[in-house]
Amino acid sequence: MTELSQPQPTKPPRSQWYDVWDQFRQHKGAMMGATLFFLIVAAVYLGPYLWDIDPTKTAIRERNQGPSLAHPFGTDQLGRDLLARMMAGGATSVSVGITAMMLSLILGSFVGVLAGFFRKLDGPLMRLTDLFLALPLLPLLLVMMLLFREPLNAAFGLERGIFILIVSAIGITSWMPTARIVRGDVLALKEREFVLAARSIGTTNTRLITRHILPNVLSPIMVSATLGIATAIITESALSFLGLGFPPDFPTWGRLLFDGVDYLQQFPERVIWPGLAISLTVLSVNYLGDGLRDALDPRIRGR
Amino acid sequence: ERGADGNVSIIYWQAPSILNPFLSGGTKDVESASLIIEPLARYDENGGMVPFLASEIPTVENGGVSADLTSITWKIAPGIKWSDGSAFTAHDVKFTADYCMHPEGGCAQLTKFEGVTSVEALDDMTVKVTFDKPTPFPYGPFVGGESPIIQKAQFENCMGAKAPECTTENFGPIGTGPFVVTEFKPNDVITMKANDNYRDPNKPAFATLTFKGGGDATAAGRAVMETGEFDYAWNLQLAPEVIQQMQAGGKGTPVAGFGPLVERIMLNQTNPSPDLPEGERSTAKHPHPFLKDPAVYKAMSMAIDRPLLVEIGYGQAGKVTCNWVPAPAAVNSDTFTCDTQDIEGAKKLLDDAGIVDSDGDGVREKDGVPLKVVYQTSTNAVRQDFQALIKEWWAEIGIESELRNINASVFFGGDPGSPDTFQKFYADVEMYANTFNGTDPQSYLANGLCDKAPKPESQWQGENISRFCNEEYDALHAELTKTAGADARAEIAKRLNDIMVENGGMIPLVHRGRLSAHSNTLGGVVLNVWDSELWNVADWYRIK
Amino acid sequence: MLDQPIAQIRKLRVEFQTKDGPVVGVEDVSFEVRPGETVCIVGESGSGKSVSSLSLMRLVEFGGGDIAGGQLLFDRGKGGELDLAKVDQDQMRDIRGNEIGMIFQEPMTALNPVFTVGRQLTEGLRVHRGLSQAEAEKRALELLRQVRIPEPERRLKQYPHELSGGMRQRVVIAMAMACQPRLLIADEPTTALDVTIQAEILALMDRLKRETGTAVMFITHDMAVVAQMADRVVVMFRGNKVEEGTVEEIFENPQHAYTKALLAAVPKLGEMRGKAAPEPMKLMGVADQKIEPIMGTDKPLLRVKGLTTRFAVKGGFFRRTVANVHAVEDVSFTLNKGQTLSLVGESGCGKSSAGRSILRLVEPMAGEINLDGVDVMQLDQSGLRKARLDMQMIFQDPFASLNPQMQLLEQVAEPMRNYGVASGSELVDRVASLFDRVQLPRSFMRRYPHEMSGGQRQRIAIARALALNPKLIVADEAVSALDVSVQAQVLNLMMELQADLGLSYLFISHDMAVVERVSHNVGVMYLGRIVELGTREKVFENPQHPYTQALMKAVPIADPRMRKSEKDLNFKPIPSPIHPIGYVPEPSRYDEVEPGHYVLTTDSGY
Amino acid sequence: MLTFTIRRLVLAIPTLLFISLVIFLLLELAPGDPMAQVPLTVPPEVKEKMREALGLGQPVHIRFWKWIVQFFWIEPQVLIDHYFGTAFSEGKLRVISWQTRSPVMDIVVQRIPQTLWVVGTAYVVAIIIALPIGIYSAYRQYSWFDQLGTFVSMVGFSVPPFFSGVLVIVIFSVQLGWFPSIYDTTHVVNSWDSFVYQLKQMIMPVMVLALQITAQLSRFMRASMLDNLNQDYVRTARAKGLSEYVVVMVHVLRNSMIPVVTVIALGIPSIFGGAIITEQVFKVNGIGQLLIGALQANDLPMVQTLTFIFAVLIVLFNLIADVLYGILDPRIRYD
Ligand SMILES: Nc1ncnc2c1ncn2[C@@H]1O[C@H](COP(=O)(O)OP(=O)(O)OP(=O)(O)O)[C@@H](O)[C@H]1O
Ligand SMILES: Nc1ncnc2c1ncn2[C@@H]1O[C@H](COP(=O)(O)OP(=O)(O)OP(=O)(O)O)[C@@H](O)[C@H]1O
Ligand SMILES: [Mg+2]
Ligand SMILES: [Mg+2]
Repeated sequence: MTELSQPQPTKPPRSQWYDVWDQFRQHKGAMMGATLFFLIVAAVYLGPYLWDIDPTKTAIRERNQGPSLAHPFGTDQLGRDLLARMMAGGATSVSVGITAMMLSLILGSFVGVLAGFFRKLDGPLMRLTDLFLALPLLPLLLVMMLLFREPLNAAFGLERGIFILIVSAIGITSWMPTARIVRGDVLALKEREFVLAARSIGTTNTRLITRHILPNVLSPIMVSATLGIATAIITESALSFLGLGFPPDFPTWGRLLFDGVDYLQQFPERVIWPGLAISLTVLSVNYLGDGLRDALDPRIRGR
Repeated sequence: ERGADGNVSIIYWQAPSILNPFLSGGTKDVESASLIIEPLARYDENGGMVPFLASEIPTVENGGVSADLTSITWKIAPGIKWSDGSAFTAHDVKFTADYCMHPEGGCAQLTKFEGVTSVEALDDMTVKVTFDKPTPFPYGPFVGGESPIIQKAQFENCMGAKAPECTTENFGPIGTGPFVVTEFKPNDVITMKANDNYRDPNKPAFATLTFKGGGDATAAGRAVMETGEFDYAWNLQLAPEVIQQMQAGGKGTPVAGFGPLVERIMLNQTNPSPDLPEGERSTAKHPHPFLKDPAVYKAMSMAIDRPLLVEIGYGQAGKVTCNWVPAPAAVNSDTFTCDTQDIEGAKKLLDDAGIVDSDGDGVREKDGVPLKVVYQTSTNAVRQDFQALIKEWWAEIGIESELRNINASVFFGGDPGSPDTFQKFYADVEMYANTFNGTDPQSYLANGLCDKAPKPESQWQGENISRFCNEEYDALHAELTKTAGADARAEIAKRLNDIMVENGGMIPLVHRGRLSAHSNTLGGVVLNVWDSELWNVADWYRIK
Repeated sequence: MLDQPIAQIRKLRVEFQTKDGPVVGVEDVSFEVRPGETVCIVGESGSGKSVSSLSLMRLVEFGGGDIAGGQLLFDRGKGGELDLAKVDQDQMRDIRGNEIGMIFQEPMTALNPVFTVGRQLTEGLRVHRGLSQAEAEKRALELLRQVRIPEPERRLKQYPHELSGGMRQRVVIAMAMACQPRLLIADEPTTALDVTIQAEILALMDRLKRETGTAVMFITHDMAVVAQMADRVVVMFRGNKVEEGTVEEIFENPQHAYTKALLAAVPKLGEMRGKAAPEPMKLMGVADQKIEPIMGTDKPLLRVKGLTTRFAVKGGFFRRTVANVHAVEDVSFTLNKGQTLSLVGESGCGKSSAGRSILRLVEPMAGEINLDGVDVMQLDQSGLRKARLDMQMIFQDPFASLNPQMQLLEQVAEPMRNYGVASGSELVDRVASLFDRVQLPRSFMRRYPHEMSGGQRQRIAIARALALNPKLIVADEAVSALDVSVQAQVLNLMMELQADLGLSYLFISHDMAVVERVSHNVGVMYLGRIVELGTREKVFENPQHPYTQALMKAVPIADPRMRKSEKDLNFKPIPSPIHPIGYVPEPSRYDEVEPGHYVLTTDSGY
Repeated sequence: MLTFTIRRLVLAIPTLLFISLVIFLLLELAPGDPMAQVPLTVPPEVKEKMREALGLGQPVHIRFWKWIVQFFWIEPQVLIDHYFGTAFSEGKLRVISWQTRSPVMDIVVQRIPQTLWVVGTAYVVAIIIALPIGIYSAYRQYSWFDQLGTFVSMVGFSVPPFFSGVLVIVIFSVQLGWFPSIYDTTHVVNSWDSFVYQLKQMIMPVMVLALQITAQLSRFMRASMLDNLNQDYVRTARAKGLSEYVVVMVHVLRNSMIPVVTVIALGIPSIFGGAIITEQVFKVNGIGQLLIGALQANDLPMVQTLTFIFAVLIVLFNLIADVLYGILDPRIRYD
């Protein structure tokens, strides 16, 4: 009769995250995206240790050069090394992307979880979300720039100050979709029996949120996270275009691209490098997000 | 022959928002309006005056200016008609003055009427302007693009507080110029057609005119020189390489002209230290700890490679200058030379003055105060490039600089509450450009007078940005205000310029010109920096 | 009609390509369906029933499956025999819906939510029969009449969500029957439905089969349904056919071990007749099983009086409460220590709400709840938290009631952590002994819920409920989602625990046979009220309330010789439990028909 | 549904008033100066006079109240006057722009056509392209078409328009000379040739914009299709013997369109809002350019009014999206 007994799962015990990773590995695009993204991140953060030319060092006699051995990416109109500037700019852009994304994610998840979990807060918080959605991004940014620039500069120094400002500007104006998604998911989760079960075994609200709700809304959060990085990088470059972003002497990819656009015809590489960097990052992050979405969706993972 | 050449199209990358120059000081507005309304006289490309609606330029010699220099009498040329067919009279001129001088009107060109006590129409063709004191240069009112004549019949009900409500009038003034407005889309585009009642029956050559605004200088330059979509593009502040590239497009030609615009570094004569209590920062109470030392500011100036700055930032549209007032040519002093960089000389100068690096950190100290400067300017790509270069040069001679750049609308915004305005000057040095209108520098030179320094009591208003204060200078300027005769005035002006530069009020960097481009098929363009660029649009024609 | 089979499945093998390599859905299955006969395919979940039927429709391909071997011979009548495994999809389209109709398991999702019933019904007709819109509508109406939907004209214009589950399933059946297929495949058509509706649907299918002579391939895992419907039975086990025969043969003389085990695990209504107390089931393959009745005690543990729970329906301009759902209405009962009280009734009658109200997981509006001397209704939040030490809950869906992101160890340890009962290695030890208790290997402690089968998960849920040594466990449909064999194991486990630990259960279920097996006392609920309450034998053997009687009649019995006929069934649609604000229902009054047997005399709405 | 709509509309009023206050205060706090663009040659005293003429001297709350009255009371009267030839608004002060000294609403009305033409067309083009791509990508998930579609849409998403815009200008205007690089807002379509010219000048901005919108919409469509393709009702439809075309294009599409349509509706305010960067690059002086210009010139009444109009549109289209959802999905009922 032994063959009639319940088949025991034969696979070795492994965590759900292993499964996610397993599924993720299957996704070619995602793997490529992840690899590329980590390469880019490594290049911009570790690159300066290998390529130690100061990105602000001008060398007037070597200006406007094309790619060469001494300057693989060429030099700009002041003879600054473009590779070094790309790395410095990338460090800013990627940091802006990641930090702004984190900020918007934290804000969005916080509001979303609270709104979804506590019925009383739902109305007010969702009104607040609507309000932010309806608030025009540009004036808001402008005002923030102008209002907080000085105090932040004073408190954190020039570069860190403007960095904080831009990051919070982007973060504060982009958390709303995350909040909505998270709220929707939390509302659905709240109706799931395991939440009721947890409550029946005396789990407090805080624990309920941290142990039961949050881990389960992680997948939409992760997906908006990856997309958030991409949008933040693009928003930063758009801000640079409108003259609201980092000042011209502070390289970011968006800034470099914008500065290079005028030279599109003579020195196309000046546009190509930052353009390529932005596109590749966004692309890689998007693919990463796509893969994550598939890997985190149990319906797809099951197949 | 009028209207024979079809359409001419002009692009300004700043779009005009109103066609009444009295309600907006913007160059775009003044110049677009100059196609329609005209002053009694204009400056020509050399800064000389030419009569437009007047029959001649009044001078002391021809009796147009009274001997005591307190009044000027203009004679209007006969036969001039408004575009609606009515006659142009002295009453219109007088009305214009009343309109601008109305206390509630917020007239942007009020300076033109400074010192005017009355404007009277002596008869239909004669108008007399009286000043409150002898005015050796009485050509403020009604001369140049900023001070055109508007029609009394049209604007009669738009005086004072009503001025902004007269949208139709402000958007379509009736004028005497070669064109009349057919449609005005604010901040976008103006379409015009030839004025049927223009005084010269053969002009303008173009039947219609399109004046497009908006975008950026690159696009404007491209549209004229590369794609040939437009005939004239204004003020192409672009990197020299870009201009070259565009010129290679073969459809248009850049032209440059030089007015008195100078990019300079202002040296704060007072102490901007944040340690000082608010209200005393950057005021005459505390002199600057080292910037007043001739060795320091001279060394700072010597360390700068001006030809390189010109090459990088302005190309064709810039010249090296050591002067505050480099134009018109008559007032351009030749006392100083500064077109070679001299780092070694600068170092020596400092060493000799005993300003040396005593603690080995690479920064020199004067009386224990390290030579660290905060160097601010408005946010603008060329200025940031300049900042980067100058910072390095100064670093070479042992002066450390901290760079700051501030959004232009705040920097020049004049908000007394903001710490970032160029007037408040909460920095050691700051860089920007300034100029003056017309050809007479008297009021511009007044910017060096002690009592014009911005201070808290005056809500930080005042044009003496560097808080320069020199008795000799003040006295000499007083003399200027009383001196008539062009040569004598020019002589004083040069000396004033020299005092300012010699005493470290500023470090002039680049004499900036204006670079515009016109299509190769557009004839008759004469670039004029003393007046509206479009001053002679009536003479433009199509090269066939 | 000759005895030429309509469909013959020969040596069917279906594979799925997954990332872990090919998975075999069906390994080797052969059987045939003859005209006018009903072949039931039974087997536990995952045994390949659905895959076989989908293969016949050539729909497996759309789910990623691949017919790797075998033949699917289909007799097209005049057109001769055709191997469906070989034809192309174009030709298949001609057959699908036209010659073979299919009814799916989930009536809730099988219909497209955005099209009207009429549109979905006529679609097939217009494709296969080339009918005009008007003709198709006429035929659709006829079909709806055939499946006995009330007010068929109106239904045509309604959307699926406006119909009840039963009605929707009728629409699906009508859809499958539209083109008078020669073969009808019904894949668990009644699993998702209530007993009463199930009975109706079964009767309906039976009648349609008789009237039209269609052959039916009926897939189910419910042996009682098989007994009710089948002419012949095919038993499947892990992708293989293990046995085939007529219903009587299978039920009375099963050959294969699996069939025997399956039949042993089915609780049959009436099995407990004459027994005083519930006792565990006799299971196949379990050695030294001790089967002893569980007596419990007479000391009351839980006393509920006048429990009323209402949910507000908000509406109008200011989102004020405009009406109430009277989910639980004046319910009173007493549960003794060590005993089981069952609440039965149809979906939506308020069973779960009653259970949750007792734990105050939903706030009751009125009533008294006394748990071992503690007045639960009066407790504040912290008191309530403490009181929950004594009362725990097991939920219906073992898939939903465990947090998918937490290890089992954590899940079972959580209640102890919450109350600080134990920590560190002591905690792990206690979890381990709980695993032993519910007969799960300790090695599972580090697993995640998705790595467990349904039965194992439900054991985890039980272990979690036991963690705090409660006195009362509310088991809300604790076994409804499980396969029969697993269900039997879990039931036995629960009873065993009751015998050992003296637990009391409030057992909530809609399955009469299961309830008969486990309860000491039974309450039958209808529209929020208990309509009949008494000891198990009194309620089951002498049902007094008309609703109880109807319910008893509807339950299919796992014995082919006790089939019910359509005329036995008599159901009225359930009235709405929503009443406008200010509606005051009558209090529940009971008539004690015999000692300990109460019947509601107030109007119950039935 | 009707009460739902009305309730939402009524609720929107305080929200919008609050938003307008927030915008006003924000702008008030911004340290810009409307006189910043006036050349340095104009002395401060004169600037001060000009400021006063703009009414900047008054306290904040009075200015806010004035704006409220002007916007909500006088502007509607102007509208009525315009359509019915009445004279309610005569002599009353409208919201006046500081830059142009003309009524803000007149300029807005003037700008709407070009914005609608360009941004609207781009939106329509994007929808027309994106939907089929999304549908086919989902239907053939992981096929080369899907991979290519994913790649292209992500590239489209990742290229900032100030780059792609200038690139197409350099290629198509400068090098090839096919299209004008500067949009002519005065162009009137009255003949075939002028229509062709209009097309020519629209092609590049529309292309650049549509690329971005397509990228996002097609991803949305694809996801929504994928969600629905695995649903049970699809299997039912197939079991009825319907052709694949009908199954996908009727059954699945109709369901998938529900979220997509609302997304499209939510995007409509951005059409009116213009595409700031693209408008800037191609000199389509539309609403977006108006806003950025007003911001740079610190023309507060203009910025205030424009941003408030956007807020109204966003709130309105949120509502429309919700209502649409209810209409498209018979399961949703709003009470
Ligand atoms: N799309 C699929 N991909 C992979 N494997 C599948 C797929 N569909 C079914 N299977 C596998 O095929 C086997 C048979 O599944 P099938 O759906 O036929 O079971 P069933 O008997 O109908 O069960 P239930 O009673 O739960 O409906 C199972 O092991 C299942 O895991
Ligand atoms: N949270 C709620 N809000 C509003 N109404 C509810 C809520 N929960 C349940 N109801 C309603 O209360 C009534 C009783 O529901 P309950 O879940 O108790 O029924 P049940 O007998 O457990 O049904 P099932 O067998 O389907 O689980 C139903 O009409 C249901 O729609
Ligand atoms: Mg199945
Ligand atoms: Mg229930």
